[in-house]
Amino acid sequence: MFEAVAFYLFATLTIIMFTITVMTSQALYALTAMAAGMIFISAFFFILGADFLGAIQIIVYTGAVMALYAFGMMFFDTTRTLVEKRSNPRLVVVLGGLAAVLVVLIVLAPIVTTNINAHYPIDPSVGNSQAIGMVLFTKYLVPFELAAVMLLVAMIAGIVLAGKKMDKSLTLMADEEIALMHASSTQNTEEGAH
Amino acid sequence: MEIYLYIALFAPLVGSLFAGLFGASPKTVITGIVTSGLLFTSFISSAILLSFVMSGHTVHVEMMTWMAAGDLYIPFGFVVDQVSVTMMMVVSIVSTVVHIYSIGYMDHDKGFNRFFSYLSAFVFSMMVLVMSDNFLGLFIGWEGVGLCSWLLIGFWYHKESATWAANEAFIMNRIADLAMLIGIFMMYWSLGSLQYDVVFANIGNIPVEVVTWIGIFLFIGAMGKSAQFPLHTWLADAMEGPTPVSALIHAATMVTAGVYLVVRANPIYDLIPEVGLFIASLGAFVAMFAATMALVNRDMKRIIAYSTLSQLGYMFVAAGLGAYWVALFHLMAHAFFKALLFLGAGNVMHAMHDELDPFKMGGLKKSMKWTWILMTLASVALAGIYPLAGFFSKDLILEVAFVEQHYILYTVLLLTAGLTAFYSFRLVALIFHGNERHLEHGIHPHEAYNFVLFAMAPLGILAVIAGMAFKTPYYEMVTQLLPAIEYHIHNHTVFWIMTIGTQLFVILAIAYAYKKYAKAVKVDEKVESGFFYQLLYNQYFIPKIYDEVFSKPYLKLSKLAWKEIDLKIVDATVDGIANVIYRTGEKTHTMQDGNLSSMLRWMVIGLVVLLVLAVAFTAGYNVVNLRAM
Amino acid sequence: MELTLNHYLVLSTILFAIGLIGVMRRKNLLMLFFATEILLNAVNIGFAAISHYRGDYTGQMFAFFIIAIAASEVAVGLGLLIVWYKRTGKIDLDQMTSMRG
Amino acid sequence: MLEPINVSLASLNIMTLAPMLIAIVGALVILCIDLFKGGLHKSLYVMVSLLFLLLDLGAIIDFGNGFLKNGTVLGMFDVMLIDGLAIMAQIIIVVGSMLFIPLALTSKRFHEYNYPEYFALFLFMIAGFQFMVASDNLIMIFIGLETASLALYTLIALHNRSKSFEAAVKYFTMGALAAGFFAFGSMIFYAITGSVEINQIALALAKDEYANIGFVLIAVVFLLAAIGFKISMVPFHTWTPDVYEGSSAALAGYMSIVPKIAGFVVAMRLFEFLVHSGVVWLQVVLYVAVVVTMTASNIWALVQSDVKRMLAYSSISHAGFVMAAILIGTTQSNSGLFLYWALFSFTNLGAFTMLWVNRQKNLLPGQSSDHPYEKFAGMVKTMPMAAVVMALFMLSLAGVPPFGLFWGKMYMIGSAVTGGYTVLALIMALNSAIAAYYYLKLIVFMFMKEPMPGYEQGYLLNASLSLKTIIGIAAVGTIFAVFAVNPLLKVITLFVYNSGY
Amino acid sequence: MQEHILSILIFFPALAAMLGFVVHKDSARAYGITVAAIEFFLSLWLWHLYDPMTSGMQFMEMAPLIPVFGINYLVGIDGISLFIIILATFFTLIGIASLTETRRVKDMIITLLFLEMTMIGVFAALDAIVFYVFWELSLVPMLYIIGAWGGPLRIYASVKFFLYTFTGSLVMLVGMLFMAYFYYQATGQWSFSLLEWYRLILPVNFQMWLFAAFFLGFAIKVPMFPFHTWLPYAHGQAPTIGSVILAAILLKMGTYAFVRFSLPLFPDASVAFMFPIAILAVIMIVYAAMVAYAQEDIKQVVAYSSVSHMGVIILGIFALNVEGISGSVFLMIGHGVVSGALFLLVGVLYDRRHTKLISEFGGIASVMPRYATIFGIMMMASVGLPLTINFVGEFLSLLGFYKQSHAYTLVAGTAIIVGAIYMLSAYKKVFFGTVTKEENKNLKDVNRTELLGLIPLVIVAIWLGVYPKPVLEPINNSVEAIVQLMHDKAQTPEAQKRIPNLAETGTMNSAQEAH
Repeated sequence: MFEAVAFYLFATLTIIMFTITVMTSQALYALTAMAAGMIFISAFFFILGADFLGAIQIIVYTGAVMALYAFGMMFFDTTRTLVEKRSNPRLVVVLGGLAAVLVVLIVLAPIVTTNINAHYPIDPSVGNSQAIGMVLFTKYLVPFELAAVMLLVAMIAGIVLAGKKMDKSLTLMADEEIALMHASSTQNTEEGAH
Repeated sequence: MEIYLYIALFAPLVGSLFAGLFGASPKTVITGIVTSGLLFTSFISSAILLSFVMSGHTVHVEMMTWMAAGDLYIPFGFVVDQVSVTMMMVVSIVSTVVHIYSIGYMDHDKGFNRFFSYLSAFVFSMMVLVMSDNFLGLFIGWEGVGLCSWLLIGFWYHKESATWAANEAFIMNRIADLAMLIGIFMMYWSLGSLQYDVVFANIGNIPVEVVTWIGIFLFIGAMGKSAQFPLHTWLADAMEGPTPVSALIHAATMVTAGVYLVVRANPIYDLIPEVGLFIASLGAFVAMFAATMALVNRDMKRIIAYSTLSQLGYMFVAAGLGAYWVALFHLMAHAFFKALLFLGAGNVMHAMHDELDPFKMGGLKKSMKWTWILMTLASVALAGIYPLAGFFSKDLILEVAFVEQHYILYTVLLLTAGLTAFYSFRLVALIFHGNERHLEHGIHPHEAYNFVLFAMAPLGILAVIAGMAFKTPYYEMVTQLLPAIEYHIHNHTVFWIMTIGTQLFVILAIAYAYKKYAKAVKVDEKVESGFFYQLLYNQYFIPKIYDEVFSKPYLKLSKLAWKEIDLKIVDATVDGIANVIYRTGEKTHTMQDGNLSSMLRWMVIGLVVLLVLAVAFTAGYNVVNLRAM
Repeated sequence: MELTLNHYLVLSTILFAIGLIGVMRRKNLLMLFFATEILLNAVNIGFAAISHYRGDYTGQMFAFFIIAIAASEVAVGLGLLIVWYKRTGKIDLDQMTSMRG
Repeated sequence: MLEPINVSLASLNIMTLAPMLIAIVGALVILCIDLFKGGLHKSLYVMVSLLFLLLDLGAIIDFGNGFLKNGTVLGMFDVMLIDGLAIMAQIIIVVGSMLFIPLALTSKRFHEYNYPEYFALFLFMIAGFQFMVASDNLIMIFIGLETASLALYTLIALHNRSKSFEAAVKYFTMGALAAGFFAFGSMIFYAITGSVEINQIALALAKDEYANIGFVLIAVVFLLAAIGFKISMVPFHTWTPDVYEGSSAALAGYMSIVPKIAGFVVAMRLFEFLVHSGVVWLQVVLYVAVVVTMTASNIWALVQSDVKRMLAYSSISHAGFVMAAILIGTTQSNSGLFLYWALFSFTNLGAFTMLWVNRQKNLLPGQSSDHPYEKFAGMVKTMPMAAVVMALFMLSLAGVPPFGLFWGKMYMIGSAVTGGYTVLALIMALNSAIAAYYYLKLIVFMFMKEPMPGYEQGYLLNASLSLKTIIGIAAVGTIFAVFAVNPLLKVITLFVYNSGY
Repeated sequence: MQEHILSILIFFPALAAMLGFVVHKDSARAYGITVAAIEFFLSLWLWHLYDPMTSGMQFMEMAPLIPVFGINYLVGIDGISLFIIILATFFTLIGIASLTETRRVKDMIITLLFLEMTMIGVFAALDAIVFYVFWELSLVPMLYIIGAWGGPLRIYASVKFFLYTFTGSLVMLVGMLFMAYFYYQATGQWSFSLLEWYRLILPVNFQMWLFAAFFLGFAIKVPMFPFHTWLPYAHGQAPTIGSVILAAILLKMGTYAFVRFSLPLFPDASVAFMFPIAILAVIMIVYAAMVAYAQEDIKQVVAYSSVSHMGVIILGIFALNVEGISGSVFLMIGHGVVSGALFLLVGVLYDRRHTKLISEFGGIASVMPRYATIFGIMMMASVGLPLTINFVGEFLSLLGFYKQSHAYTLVAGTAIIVGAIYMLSAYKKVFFGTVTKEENKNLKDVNRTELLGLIPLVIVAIWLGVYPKPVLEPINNSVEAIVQLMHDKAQTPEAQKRIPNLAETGTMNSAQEAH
């Protein structure tokens, strides 16, 4: 019963928050609402006994991701009210709604579950984080490592893209200009060395 | 004897090629002499062959294979038998004369060499036509003479009317040739061969309907070449060619090829007398029909052409009635006197600076005595006055009709004989008698070259004696091959009444012609504006009808086919398909409007569409499953 | 009323749809990225729920990795936005239509 | 308490990771080199990348030999799946990459090649694709896909001009949406089967006889959308032309080959068991998708005015063509897919390299894109060899025999015929005919028009020995493909057949 | 060398073309003539080596190409292909020799040599895919020739030509793959070898479909009504050499393919489709002739005349008996010679006046008598005068079809009438009459180079008209083999009736003679 109450409560909250995120024209509201929504989602994780996931959700999303977005917002100076041109808003809602309705139609049906056997069964006696770790570093070792590579890629990408070197485009410069630029830059460094 | 055969056959070809070598260069008399000489050689060879054949032999050679495919085997085979040797003689004599004549006639023409090349080529084709031992070989000659006729009618190619006439002749002949080809196809598929001997030997073994069709198709072929109604219009127009050409091709030889075909194919026509009767009736009709047109025409050459047409009708009557030897005999006799007539006309034309209207001539007998004599001779022969050639051949046809008890045909032919006499002497009278009307036009005529007249002399002699002298030996020879039926009216009284009656009738017609035209020419406005006169003068309006009914609509239809059907339907469909595809691209590629939002929307739309399909399918699936339960 | 997996799936679907609407609706790229986060979060709920109801850790694994992916995407996405912004001074995607057709 | 898990090292088959690890190590080495000494010439990185790719290829070929002996190998707790498909896809990926990487050695300088990170990211991307194809675990596939995609977005953006940013942002955003689709689809599959491994999913579905058909279809829809995005199926293709146009021609060529083969392999793994399971819906939907993809993109390609965009649409069409293999789902068609793609990669890379060679830095007044058709007008007069080679690639793309792609087309159409899809075969054939038009258009411009003023100097502006070498390789591969088809086909069929496809 | 003569014939021109890139452009024509002459003599040597009495394939060569899929490089010739190959080498030689005022002559010669390879390849191929390869490849040089050297609409014309034929042949490719699949089903092995396919007896309904698929490819190439509309454009826009090769050789690919593929593979379908195709052929003959009559451009007249003549060829092929098929194969050669020559002739005029409009001419015969003569001879050959090359073919084709249907043949036979109408009227308008245009008064007659190209054609046109045996006999023998094969394979009673059994007819004939 408690579960149900909690589910409906958080479900409502999440939906409201995300709707605000999607519909508001205030970027700040959107950001805040999304952060709230993320936190409410972690509540589901806790309800469902995925403690580790809940923690990660709060740390990664509400911590890291939201911080990044907040930083981005400041950078882009979008705190003020946004003017977004709306083209065909009805189509958007219809499509979204239709997608929801259609999937819900199917998803409402009970799932025939005779043949499902858990590959990595949850053992209530073991703590969630420990169990997760166990699975993560055996079965999902490779994906885990690959995820690390992915994060590395993302990092490099972020650094490279946001770096100063991107400010001048060699692609658009004629060869002579590049040569000139190089000459001056080497001069600068030489001067610096002096 | 084979060597003579080859000489007779190929001498003209050699001449043609020789002359052709000089085709583009200015006049060189040598070409005329050489070709004439070669033709004379050919004539000599033919004569030797004639004597050989007269002794009861035939020559049959197979030079080489021409076509062989499947079961079809067609060689270049030549046969000299009683029929072909007759034709060879006629052809070689007339052509030799015409060649020599032409040296004079074409004296001032730029295309002198070309002319002799064509003319000799014609003789070669004609020789192939008559000497071939199979139907397809005959067809070679058949088409070959058509080609030469085209070349020679259109010889003065800068004249619009000449080239038009040439094309008309060729195309009309082609229509008939198609029928002939069909006949040949039928023959091949029912008999397996096209060799005369095989075909004639087996023709009796196949169903009579097939034989009938073969006969009909072959005859349609003959109709084209021999200008029978309704394919006759080209012959008169063909007079645009040089006069020697008219003499050789359009009087003596080529146009008689149709008759030759029927004579040659006599075993076929013997089996189908109904078709023969049709041929005869058509022949009689044409004889009359052409003669009427000749009555009022004002073009010297056309008059003679119509007379040729008329005489061809006679020949067909004979051939159709089974009197093949008679047809062939008339063919021969007619060749001589008609060629002579044309050559005479040529002399007149030359003298009159190519004036053709006899009403603008007159009294030429003074200045052109020999021509006058020769032409009168030829006309008398044509009219069938005893003892000239025409009497023996043409009156024989009347007798045939009578004996075969086709009295209507007989009557028609008899009337026609009168008409023939009338228009022939109308011409002679207008040209040679009466006032010298041409003086009004400032023309001073002169007689042709002596050697020209000399060349014509043999024809003149033949026109006189051919009937009398040759009839018996000819009959004896030719009936070895052709059905030997003697046409005698057994009742002497009837015979004499008929003969004398005919003669009188003809003489009366001549006299009337002289009376009407020999002195002064009165143009009777009333008659000339009359319906019949106009009808005849306009050749029964047939050329006009053809033009309106066939030529013009064909051109219109062709333009329609091209501009409307080909371009606007067939091609437009193809381009249309391509355009539809391209337009679709142009119209729809804007869905890629470069806006990220719409790109994302497209993705979602895709998703939703798939979802709709999925849900629909699931629903359907469940319904089916529930029903099954 | 017992909660079932279907409840969670429906929730997940609804959130996903909200995300979809956001993706389609937003012209501001930054806020569009918010919507993509919603999509992934919606799926995460589903995975956690399935994991719970099936008693299987795999779902949580998936969710875990999805979080990692989301984080990486943010990094790259923001990097791209920054260069774009630096070059044009805008992050409105309606301005981004130089290629079309 | 949890039991300690005993895992023997041997059972892990760590070697299954070798190719990817080589690539990753290569990337790290490049980063390290840069760390020690910056500002080194790009040729160094090109060669280092090439070396590691060679090693990578060696490892894969070694797997290939092993596969022929021992069959499919599983490793790392069955996450890694080295079957014939994986091996062949990896070969195509690596060879394609090896052909691509020398294209960095242009005579003009472009922004991206100034970054050592560019090459590192490139190798990471390859590793990502390799992981993606060498697994049937959806998690693994997803992460591999994202690794590769994130790197790819960056590579595009590094070209550093506004069009490339636009391209990258578009690609990224749509990619994020597609990622959402992928996740959702996986979730549904997980919900009904309790597994995220494709073979397990297949087993589970078969066991309960597709009782949750609705769920299956939803999952398929989402996954189809996600993978359809990757292999640019209409209407998930919209990124393709823009991204190709925005990125450098070389990268565009690369994108038309390598990411797609990865996508195809995943699609084969995911959809073929469903096609064979007798779910009519999927057959119909795939059929329609294939036909629409082929036809629509062809039609759009007709009206393009830029050659690169045209080639973008054409590669969509080729992808649609190849998707047919998955629909047909016979050994022959799957072999055909690989054959086609192997031949296609040579030709298409050659074509894009020709564009790359033609790249000028500054657009002329009135020029709105890098490679308008007009640029190629009268090329035969100014650069006959280049024109002939370009024409060669176009003819090959159009499927004119005996050039490379014809054999692929023929085999694909043949497999359609054999698989009982005669109408599909006809549609494929007719689409080739439509496609011929736009390839021909370029030939018409090159061979039958007069050169446009201003463009004359543009040809071969960017050429260098290595670019010419690549073009040469591509041209030779295209012309003499006929001699390669038999061995290729033999091997491919063997691999495909032994992988159970 | 004799064993590989076909491969040498096929690839020698291509190799020479490659080397031709190096040759300086001033010497390119001499180089081209040399190569083409060598090739021509090689083909004559091939004829010399050919055993006319054997009906089967000769000089067969095999090399594995894609054996896994049953594709092999398999070439060989019989009497049907031999002469078309010689024709191809002949026309390439003449074509190159007649290139006098062409821009970028080197490119043209290289293109022509490549084209020569593809042409010979098509006629020598005995493997369906190899056939297809050459078939498609031949489009490319032709595309270039029309597109680069053509008239104002050249691009439209060339692209139309390419796409139209390409589309058709792709459908044909599907058919071929189907055929191979049948073979695979029947034998468990893949094969595209024609000779292997010949041994298959297909169910009749499949024959129908496959026949239709092949038909589309072939019909567009021929081109048969209503797929012919690319032809006038292609001819109208192509340079002289392009039209010559197109008319003389490329069109023959379609009809050749009918004989090589459609008939022996699908005898029952051939019989079933005989009358529909005959209707198309008759329409082609009459309709194209009418359209030709309405043309204002002399080249278009010749172009449409090609369509008309191709109709006769088609009719002959679908006569399904030895006479008809032999005739149509012979007519392929005849039409090649004649239409090639006519296009060359039109080119001569075009070179001088740079117009092809009939109304621009008139009275040319008096200015250019030699030209007029040669044109006249070729025109007469075109209208099928006996003792010219076309007559033999036309006669046999029509004769053959007469066996199948009297009425169709009668209508088709109007070819000789309508053909004469458009040809003679065009000739009259161009050559006859008086010279009205000032520009025409000083036209030069054909020069020696042009004569060099034209005289051999005149000689061939007459020689083969008078003595077709050396060509007709090998054709006949090979056709007999095909007809017998068809008869043996025929399943439906209709087909058994329509296709003669040669083993029996021999006895029938002798029986007839015994009567």
